[in-house]
Amino acid sequence: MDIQGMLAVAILLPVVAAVLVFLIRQYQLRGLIVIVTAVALIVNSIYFLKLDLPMNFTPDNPIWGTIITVLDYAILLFYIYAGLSLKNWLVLIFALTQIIPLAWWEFGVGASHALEEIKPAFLIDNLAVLMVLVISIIGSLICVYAIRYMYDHEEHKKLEKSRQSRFLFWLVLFLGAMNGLVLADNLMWLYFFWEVTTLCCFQLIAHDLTKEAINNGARALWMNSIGGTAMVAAMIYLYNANGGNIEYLSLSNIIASGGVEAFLLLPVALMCFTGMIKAAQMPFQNWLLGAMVAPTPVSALLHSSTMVKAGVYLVIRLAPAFNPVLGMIVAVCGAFTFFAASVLAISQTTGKRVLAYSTIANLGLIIACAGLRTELAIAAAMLLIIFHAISKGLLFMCAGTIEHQIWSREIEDMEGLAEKAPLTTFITITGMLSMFLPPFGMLLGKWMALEAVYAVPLAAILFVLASAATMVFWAKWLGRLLQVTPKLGKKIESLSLSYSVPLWSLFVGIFVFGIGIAPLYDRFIKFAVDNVIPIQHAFTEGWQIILPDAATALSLEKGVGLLGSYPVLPLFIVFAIAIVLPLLFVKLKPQELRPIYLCGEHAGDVDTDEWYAEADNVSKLELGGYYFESAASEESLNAWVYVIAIALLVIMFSIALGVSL
Amino acid sequence: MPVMLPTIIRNLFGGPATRMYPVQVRDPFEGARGHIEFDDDKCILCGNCARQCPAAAIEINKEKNELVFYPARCIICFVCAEACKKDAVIASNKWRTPYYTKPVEVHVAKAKKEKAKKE
Amino acid sequence: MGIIQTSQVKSPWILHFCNSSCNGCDIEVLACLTPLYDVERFGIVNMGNPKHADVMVVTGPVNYRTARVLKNLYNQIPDPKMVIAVGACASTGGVFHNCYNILGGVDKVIPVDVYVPGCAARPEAIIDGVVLALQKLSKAVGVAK
Amino acid sequence: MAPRTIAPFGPQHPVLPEPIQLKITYENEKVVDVVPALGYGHRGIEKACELNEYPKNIHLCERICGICSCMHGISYCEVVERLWPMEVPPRAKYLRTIWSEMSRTHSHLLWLGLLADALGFESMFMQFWRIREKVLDLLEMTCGSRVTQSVSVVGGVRRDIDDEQKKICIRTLQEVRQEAEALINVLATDPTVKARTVGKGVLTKEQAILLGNNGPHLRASGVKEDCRMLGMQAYGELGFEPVVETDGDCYARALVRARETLQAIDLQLEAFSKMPEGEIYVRPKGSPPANEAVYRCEQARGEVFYYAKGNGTRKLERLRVRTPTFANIPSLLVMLPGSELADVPIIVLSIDPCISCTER
Amino acid sequence: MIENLKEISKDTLLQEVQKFADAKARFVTTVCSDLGDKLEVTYYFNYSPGVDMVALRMVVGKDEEVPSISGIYLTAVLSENEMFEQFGLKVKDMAIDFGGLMLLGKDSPVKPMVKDDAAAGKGGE
Amino acid sequence: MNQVWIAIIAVVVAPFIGGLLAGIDRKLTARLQGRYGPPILQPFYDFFKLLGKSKIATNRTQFIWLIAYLVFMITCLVFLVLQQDLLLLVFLLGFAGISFVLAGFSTKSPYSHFGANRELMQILSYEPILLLFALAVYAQNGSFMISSIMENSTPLLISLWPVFIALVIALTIKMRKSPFDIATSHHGHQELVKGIMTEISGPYYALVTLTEWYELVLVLGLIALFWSNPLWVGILIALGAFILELLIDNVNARLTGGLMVRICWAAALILCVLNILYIYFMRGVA
Repeated sequence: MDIQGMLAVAILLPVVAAVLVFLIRQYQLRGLIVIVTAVALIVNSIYFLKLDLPMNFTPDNPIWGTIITVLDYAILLFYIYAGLSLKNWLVLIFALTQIIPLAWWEFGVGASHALEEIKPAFLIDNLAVLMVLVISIIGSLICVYAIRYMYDHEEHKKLEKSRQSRFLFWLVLFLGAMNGLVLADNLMWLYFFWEVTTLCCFQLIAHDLTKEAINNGARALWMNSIGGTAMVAAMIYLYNANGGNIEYLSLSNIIASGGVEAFLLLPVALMCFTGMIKAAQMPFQNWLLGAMVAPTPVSALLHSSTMVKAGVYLVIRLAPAFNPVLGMIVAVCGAFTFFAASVLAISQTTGKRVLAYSTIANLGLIIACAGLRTELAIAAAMLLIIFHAISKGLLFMCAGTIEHQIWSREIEDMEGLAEKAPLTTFITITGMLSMFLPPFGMLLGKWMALEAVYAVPLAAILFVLASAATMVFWAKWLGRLLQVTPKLGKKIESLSLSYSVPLWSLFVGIFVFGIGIAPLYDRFIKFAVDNVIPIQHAFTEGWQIILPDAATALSLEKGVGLLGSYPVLPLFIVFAIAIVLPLLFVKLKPQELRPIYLCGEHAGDVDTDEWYAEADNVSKLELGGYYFESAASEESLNAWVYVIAIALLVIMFSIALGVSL
Repeated sequence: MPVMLPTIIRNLFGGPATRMYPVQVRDPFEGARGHIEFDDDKCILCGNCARQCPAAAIEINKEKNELVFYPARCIICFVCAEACKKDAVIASNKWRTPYYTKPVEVHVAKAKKEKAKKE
Repeated sequence: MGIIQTSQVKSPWILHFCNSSCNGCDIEVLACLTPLYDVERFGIVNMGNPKHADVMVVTGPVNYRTARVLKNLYNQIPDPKMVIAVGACASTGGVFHNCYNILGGVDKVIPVDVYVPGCAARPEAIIDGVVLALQKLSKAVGVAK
Repeated sequence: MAPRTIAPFGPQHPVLPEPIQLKITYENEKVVDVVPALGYGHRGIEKACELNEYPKNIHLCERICGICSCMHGISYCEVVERLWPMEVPPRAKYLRTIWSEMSRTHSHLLWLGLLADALGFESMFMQFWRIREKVLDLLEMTCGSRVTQSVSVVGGVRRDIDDEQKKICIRTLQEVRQEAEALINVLATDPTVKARTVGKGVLTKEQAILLGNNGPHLRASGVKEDCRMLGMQAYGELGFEPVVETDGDCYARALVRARETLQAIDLQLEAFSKMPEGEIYVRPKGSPPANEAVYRCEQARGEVFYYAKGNGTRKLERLRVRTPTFANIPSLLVMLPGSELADVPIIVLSIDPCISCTER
Repeated sequence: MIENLKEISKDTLLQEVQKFADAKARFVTTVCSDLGDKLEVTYYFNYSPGVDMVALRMVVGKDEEVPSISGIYLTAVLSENEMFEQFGLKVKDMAIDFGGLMLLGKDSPVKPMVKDDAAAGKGGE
Repeated sequence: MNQVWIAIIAVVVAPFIGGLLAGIDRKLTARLQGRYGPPILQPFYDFFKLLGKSKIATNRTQFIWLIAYLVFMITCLVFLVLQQDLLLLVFLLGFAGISFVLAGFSTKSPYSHFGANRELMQILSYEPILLLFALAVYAQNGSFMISSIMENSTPLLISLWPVFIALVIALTIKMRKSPFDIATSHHGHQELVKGIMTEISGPYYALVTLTEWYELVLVLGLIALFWSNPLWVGILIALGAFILELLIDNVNARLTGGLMVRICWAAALILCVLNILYIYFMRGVA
C-alpha cells in the first residue's frame, strides 16, 4: 500500500465509518462496522512501521486545503452558536478570539493564498507513527469496548430514544482527527485537527445532556479554546514577525531551528501552552476532571490514552525548539502538576476522578521530561506515553466495567469487589499495580525520568514527593477492592466479549510491552527519540535497560561507567515468584478460616462482619477509606495550586517574551 | 529534649531490677496472707470458719465428721483463722502453688472424734 | 524434641482477658511484665490479640456477657493453646459465688489447663502457673510428634 | 460527609485491661460518635450484699475493685458504723487514713504507668511500675496482701503497724517520693508526652460539673472539690488541701494525679508522725438497726458513694454503691467525639476508668 | 439518718431537679430500694464546689412511670437504666435507652434486685 | 557465577543477622527499662514457634501479598549486595511496603484496616527520604549505582551528613520504634491492637517476622553505605545508628500519624534538599 492510501485509511476511513455508524441504527450491524474499522486501523497502523521513515506527504489536490479552511470556520461558527445557545459567554468569547484574528489574518492581511503553499502537509516520522500506533490500537479497542458499554449504559438509564449512534459517530470520528493531528506538519492543518478533537471532546462530554454534562462540556470547550487562541496567535506571529514568510508555519522548520532563532521562542511557548491546556496541566486541570461525567469510553479514549496525549505530543515535538531556560521552566511546570495532582488525588472519593488526577499527574511528568530535553528524558517520555496509554486505557475500561456491575463510581462502593467480581478486580488490580510499581513499564519510565531529572533540582524534589503521594492513592484504592470478609468459593463473573476482548488485550499488552521493552526500544522507540533529540547512547543491553553515565545532563569528571540499570527480566521473574506463583498455589482449607478480630464480640460464623454492640444489639461493621480531607482536599489546596501554577505560567511567558522581543 | 535519657542510661549500667524468680525466691513478709491449712487434730467441727467464709470454701459435713475445703475457692481473707477458737486453722505466709485440677481437701476432724469417743 | 517443639515452650505469647474480674488479678498479671518480675525472661509477651496468642490468661468469674466473648476469643487462638485461670474467681467463682449475674469459673465455658489460686494471685504464683502450663504444653507436643 | 468507619473498641482490647466496649464511629481517624456498651463486669454485688450477713460483705465490697479495694472496704465499714452510729478508736482512724493514702499512691502510680503505656512510652511505664512495687511491698508487709488489703472491719481495723514497720514505711515512702518526683518531672516536661496530651479531651469547669464528674477528673477542670475535705477518718487533723489544675485536658489530669501521688505520700508521713497510741478495734453491739446512712469517701479515682439501710437483722436491707467511674463515664461521650483514634486510649484512660467498680 | 432530705412527688421531680441544675449543683447518684409494694427513689445532688449534699426522695408504685432527668443531667442516664433493669422502674425518655440490657445480659435474671424475686446465688462451681 | 554466590550467601545469612539484631534489640531495650530481658535468641524461638502453630486465616489474598512482601524484600537485599541501582532498590522497597499494606487491606477487619492506612502514612513519610537519599548519592557520585559508592574512596557521610540524619528518622519508622511506631507495634499496648498484623497469625506471622529481619539488615546496609571504604567503619556506623534507635525508642512517647508525616516531610525537605542543593551549587561553582 502506498502512503496516500495509508493516510486515507488512518484519517478518512474513521470519518466514513463514523458517518455510517451514525446512519445505521441497528445494534449488531453498527457494532460490526466499528469492529471492522478498528481492525482496519490497527492493521494499517502496523503497516506504517514498514515505511521508510521519515517521509513527507502533501496531497496533490489543493482542494483539501480549501476543505480544511471551510471546515475550520464551520467549527468555529459552531462554537459561537454553542456559546450563544448555552449562554456560556466564555465559550463565545474564546470562539471569537479565534475566529476574528484568523479571519483578519487570512482575509484581512491576505495570507490565505500563501498559506496554501505550506509544505509538507504531513510529516510521517517515528514519533508520529508511535502516536498513530497508540491511537489506532488502543483507541480502536476502546471503540470496540464502547459498543457494548453504551448499550448497557442506555439500558440502565432506560432511555426511550437510543443515542448510541451519535455517540459512536463522535468516537470514531475522533480517531481520524487524532491520527491527522499527530501526522500533520502544516500548522494550519494541525490547528484544524486540533479543533476537531476539541469539538469531539465537547460533544462527547455533553453526550448525556444532563446539566452537569453540558456545563462540563462547555468548560472543556472554552478552556481548550484558550489553547486554540494561543495557537492562532502563535501562527500569526510566526507569519508576521518573519515578514510574511510561511517558512515557520511548518512544525519541522520550527524544530529544525533548534531554539537558536530568538523570535521563535514566543510562538513555541504559546504552542507549548496550547499543548499544556490540552494535557490539562495545572491550572487548567478542571476541564479534564469535569470531563469525567462522560460515559467511561470517552474518558478512556479522549481523556487518558489519546487526546490529552496530543498535548504532550506537541510539547515533545517542540522540545528541540526550547531554549534551556524555557526547557527548565516547562520541566518545573510539569513537575509541579505531577506533584499537585498526585497529592490532590489522595482526597478523591470517586474512582474516575482519581484516574483523572493520575492522568494529569502523569502527563505532567511527561511534559517535565520534555522540558528536560535530554536523550534520557525524552526516552522516558516516550515510554511513559506508551505505557500510560495501555495502563490507563485499561483502567478506565475497568472502571467502566465496574460501574456497570455495581452502578456506582464511588471508591467506597467498590468495597469487597474482589468477591463480587473477581475477574474484573483481578484485571483492575493488575492495571493499578502496573501504574506505579516495578517491574512494570510505567515505573520504568518514572525511574528513567528520575534518573534524568537531576539537572533541575526543583523538579527532582517535586518528583520525589509526587512519587510518594502516588503510592498512597493507588494503594488506598487497591485496598478498597481487596477488602472482603472471609469466604471461600467465589464465583467468577462472565463478561461480554465486547468488554473482555479489549480488557484482556491491554492486560496482555502490559506484560508483553513490559517484558519486551528493551528490544522494543532498540528496534523502534529509539528512532522516535531520535526525531526529537539526536541519540548518542544505547540504553539497552539484550533484554535489560542500562543507562551509561554520559547520558545525563550533568557531566561529571569521574567516569563511573554506569548511571543506572534496570534488569527487566529478573524483575519480572521476581514478580512471578512473588505474586503469580502464590496466586496459583496458595490454597486455604475451609477449616482454617476464622472470623475476623472484633475484640471478641463477633456475632456469627466465619464470614461475619457483625458484632454485638450496646444492649446486645447486632451492629454491622463499616469500614470507610481515608481521604485526608483536612490535609489534601481540593478546597484546602486549590488556592495554592492555582497561584503557583499561574505564577509558573507567567514566568514562562515573561521569559519567552523577554527573549523574543 | 530527651528528658528520660538519664534514667534509662542509669538503668542500663545499674543492672536490672529483676528478681530472678523462680531461681531466687524472696520469702514473703511475716504477716502476709499466703494460704490456710487445717490442723485435723484440733478441729472440733464447730463450723465457725464455714459460717464466716465469704467464699463458701469450707463445708462441714457433721455426719461424716468431715471438713471439706476447696482451695480453689479460697480468697485468703483469713477470717476463718480469726474465727477459729481452737487454732485449728493455720495461717501460713507461703502462697499456694498452681495446679492442673482443682483440689478438694477432706479433713477428718480428729478432735471431734476423740471428743465423741470420750462422751 | 525438634526445634519447633523447643521453641513452643520457650516462647509463650499471652492473651490476657479479664472477665468480670475485680482487677486485682489483672494488675498482678500486668505486674508480671514489669521490671521486678519481668516474665519476658521466659519469652512471655502480652499480645492482646487472640490470633497471636498461645496462652490465654483469664481472670475473674464468667458472667452472662463475657461468656460469649470468652468463647469467641478461645476459638480464635490457633492451636496448640493453653488456658490459665488466674485467681479464685476464675477457677470457681470465688467470693462471687452467690452473685446473680455470675455463671461461675472459666471452666464452665472453655477447658482450663492450669488453675492459679489466690485472691489476688501473687505474681510469683502466676509465673508458676505459666511454667506449669508450659510443662503440660511440652508434654502435649512431645506426645503429638 | 466523609466515609465512616464503625468499629468496636473492646471488650477485649490491649489498651483496655478491663472489658468495656465503645462502639466508635470514625471519619478517617477522627471520632465522631461513641456509644458505650457495659455489662461485661456486672456481677450483682449489691444484691449479694443483701443476702450475706453484714461482716462478710467487707470482703465482697473489697472485691468490687481490686485497685480501690482498700478504700471500698473502709467505706463499707464506715457506712455500716454510721447505722448505729458508732465511733472507732482514733488510732484505727489514723491507720485507715494511712492505708487509704497508701493505696492511693499505688493506684496513681499504676495509672501513671498505664498512661505512659497508652502513650507508647514503654520505658516510663516500666519505671512507674517499678516504683509501685515498693508501695505494694509496704502494703503486703502491713496488711498481709499486695492487692486486697482486708484490714478494715466494722468497728476498727484488724492489724496494727508496729514501730519496726513504721520505720520501714517512712524510709521506703521517702525513697518512693524521690523517685516518683524525678519520673513525674519527665512526664510533665517531655515534649512528646505533651504533644500527645495537651489540649486533648478538654472539659470546662461547667461541663465537668454538669456531667457529674468527680475526683481528679473534676479537679483537673478547676473545681476544688474533694471528699477528704469532709474530714472523715483522720483527714480533719491533717493539713490537707485539694490539688487543682485548671486546663481540663489530659495533661492537666495527669498532673493532678501526679501531684496527688506526692501529696498522698506526704499525708502518710504526716499521719505516721501524728498517730496516737491506743486501741484499734471496738466490737459493734448487736445488729445494724433499722436506719439509713450515706457515706462518701475520696478514692483514688474520685468520690465513692455508699448508702446502707439496715433492718435490725444481721443482714442489710439495701446497700448501694456509686463508684467514681460510674459518674465519670458519661463525660467520655463528650470528650471523645472530635478526637483522633490515637487519642482514644489516652482520653479513656484520663478518667481512670475502673469498669469493675462501675458495674459491680 | 439522711441529712437534707426533701420528700417530693414524681410530678414535681423535673422542676426540683431543674433548680439544682440552675444552681450548678452536681448530680451524685440515684438510689432505688424496694419497699415491698412500692419503690423508693432518692436523688442525691452536691453543691459544687463544696461538699454539701442534698437528697430528693419520692415513693412510686411499681408500675408507675417516672420522668427521666437525663435531659437535664446526661450523667443520670446510667443510674436510670440501672434502676430500670434492676427494679423494673419505668423511666420515660431516657437519653440513651439500653432497653434493660445495660448491665444484664440476655440470659441474666430479670429484675434481680426486687425483693420477692428470689435471685439468689446462681454462681459457684 | 561469583555474583550468584554472593546473592545466595546474603539471602541465607541476612535472617540470622536480622534475628540476632532483633534479639539484641529486645535484650537491650529490657536493660534500658531496668529489666533482665529475654535471651538473645528469643526472636528465633518466636519464629520457630510461629512456624509450628496451626494455620488460621480470614482471607487467601492476604497470604499472596505477604509472600510478595518477603520476595520483594529479599530482592532488595540482593540488589544491595550485588551493588545495583539504588533508585530502583528504593522503588522495589516501595513495592514491598505496598504489598504489606495490601495484605492489611485484604481483609475486612477494622484494626487491620486502620493499620494499613497508617502504614501508608508511614510510606508517605519515609519514601521521599529514601528517594532523596538516592538523589543525594547521585549528586555526590554522578551515578545511581551502589557499585559507584563502593568504588568511591571519600565516604558519603562527610558531605551527606544531613541526609544521614534524615535517614535515621526513616530508620525509626522502618524499625517501628517510638515515636513513629504507629502502624503496628512490636510490644506494648496500642490502640490498633496489632495494626496490619492483627489478622496475620501462625506461619504467616513468621513470614512477616522473617521479612522484618531482612528489612532491618537492608536498611542498616543502606546506612553502612555512608562509609563504604573501608566498609567495617560503615557497619559500625550502622550498628551505632541501630543502638541510637533503641535509645530514641525509650525516651519518646508515640506520636500521631499526622505529626509523623509533617516531621518527616520537613526533615526530608529541609535536610535532604539543602544538602542536595549545596552539592549542586558547589559543583556549579567548581
